[in-house]
Amino acid sequence: MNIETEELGKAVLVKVSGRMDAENSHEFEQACEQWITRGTKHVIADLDGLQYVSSMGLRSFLSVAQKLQSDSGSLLLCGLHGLPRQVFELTRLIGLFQVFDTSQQALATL
Amino acid sequence: MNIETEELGKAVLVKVSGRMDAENSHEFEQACEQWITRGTKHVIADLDGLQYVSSMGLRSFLSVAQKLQSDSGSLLLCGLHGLPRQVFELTRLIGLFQVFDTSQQALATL
Amino acid sequence: MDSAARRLTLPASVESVALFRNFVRSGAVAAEVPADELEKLDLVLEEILVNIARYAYPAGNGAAEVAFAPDGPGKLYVEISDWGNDFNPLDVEPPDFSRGLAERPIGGLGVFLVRSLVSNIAYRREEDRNVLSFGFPGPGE
Amino acid sequence: MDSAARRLTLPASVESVALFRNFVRSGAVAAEVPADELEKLDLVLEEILVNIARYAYPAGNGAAEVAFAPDGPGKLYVEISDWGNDFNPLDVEPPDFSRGLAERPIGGLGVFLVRSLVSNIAYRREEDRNVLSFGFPGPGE
Ligand SMILES: Nc1ncnc2c1ncn2[C@@H]1O[C@H](COP(=O)(O)OP(=O)(O)O)[C@@H](O)[C@H]1O
Ligand SMILES: Nc1ncnc2c1ncn2[C@@H]1O[C@H](COP(=O)(O)OP(=O)(O)O)[C@@H](O)[C@H]1O
Repeated sequence: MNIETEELGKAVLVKVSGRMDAENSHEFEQACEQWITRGTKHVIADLDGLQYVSSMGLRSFLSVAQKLQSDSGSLLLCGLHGLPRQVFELTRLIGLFQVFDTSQQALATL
Repeated sequence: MNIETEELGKAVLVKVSGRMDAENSHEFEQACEQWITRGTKHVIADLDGLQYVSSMGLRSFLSVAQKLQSDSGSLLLCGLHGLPRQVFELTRLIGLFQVFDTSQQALATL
Repeated sequence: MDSAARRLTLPASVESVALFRNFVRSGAVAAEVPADELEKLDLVLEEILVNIARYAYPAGNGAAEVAFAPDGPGKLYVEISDWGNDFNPLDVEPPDFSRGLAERPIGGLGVFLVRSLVSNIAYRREEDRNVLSFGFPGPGE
Repeated sequence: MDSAARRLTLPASVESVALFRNFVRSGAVAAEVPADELEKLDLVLEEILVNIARYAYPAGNGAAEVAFAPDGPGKLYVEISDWGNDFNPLDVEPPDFSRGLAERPIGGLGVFLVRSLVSNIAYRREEDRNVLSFGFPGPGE
């Protein structure tokens, strides 16, 4: 898994690519938490490069989203496709997140 | 395993390199048998590049040597070192073959 | 399973998951499981094996075992065993989809994902061993 | 063997030998067996596993299993099993070194090589299984 982050004004963009599994999903959580402690309200996770996510990865998305929401913020998803989209659909997590095609579309709603 | 052959007048030089194991030692036997059926009396096996030989390889050396000897020929070895030498020593096959440092030395005895 | 089965036993740890995945993947390729199903198979194995690593052995070290055999064209039969706590994953309740984000429990999705992606899943207790068996790919969505 | 053991079961065939070798090699590297001993370990595994493939199952298909565990610094404990004919390789007579080239039998060197390269080799029959165990590296030449 590779993680790149970028400040976009109202939100932080976190690009996640590769495979997110039991061995590395805590890295995504840690990256987001660093921004949250610095006051970031909204995180846009760009999952266009994400090939694979297991339930340990879903835990991380849920946990980050709950933390942001409890401080009136949000986790927005974009670029979700392939197996990761299927996993979000099967577990009905897809209905709990705002999901966009692109990060621009996500940013425009803030 | 890789096998290269070369005619040297009184003998055929067969250079064997890599790993000679249960899956490929028949290739050495076949290569030698082709020369034997064409009338070759002496084969010099250059084992300088040989890293590994198992008992299936030893079977092939014995079988080729016996065929050559039964027609007044011989199998001469050179370049034997490392694990293959240890294997020839442990099994005392070393005493059944003429063993030389180089193919020139082997050829000079014919 | 018959004598065509392959079987690998390793310590029940998250670090072993990748070795198990490679092992079964080689069998799936040999059985001509469609290439675009292989990541789903990885997912199923990860979910089950991570659970064994996390929950089966409260005292720490124990083993997990994965066995597989071809099961008709493009199909694999898989059995995953551990020697830990008596546990039938088919007894786990499905997630409560009615809850909103704030109330949604963080866990409880792994077994559900496995059940969604395989066919003929079955559990049996065999002496001191939990054995979970299934066919792959699943019935399709 | 304790729960730190790794175990791989594959069809008893010459094609499986390379997979078994890689499996044990990874354990030997982890156990810090000296690098210059690894090819000797390959040789021991090949000799035993090729014999199982050739002789243990006259009817054809059967399985072989290799298990290992670390056994002190730089050492590995290995067990190799099959479910074929009842056979104790330690009963095999050593080769007759007195014969010349023409009379020397073509075979009969594999078991002898194994015994020369390992330590504490032991055989046991366990129900329907032949189990050969040994330590590696051997005592040194
Ligand atoms: N092998 C196992 N042994 C004992 N308990 C288990 C095992 N696998 C799962 N469980 C229990 O079942 C629950 C649901 O598992 P799962 O759906 O994978 O979600 P998660 O592990 O994320 O909570 C776990 O929280 C755990 O209590
Ligand atoms: N696993 C086995 N089951 C039955 N017989 C065996 C087995 N392994 C070896 N043997 C017998 O022992 C003999 C000696 O084996 P070995 O020393 O490896 O030499 P080779 O296989 O080259 O003859 C074999 O010829 C075979 O008759």
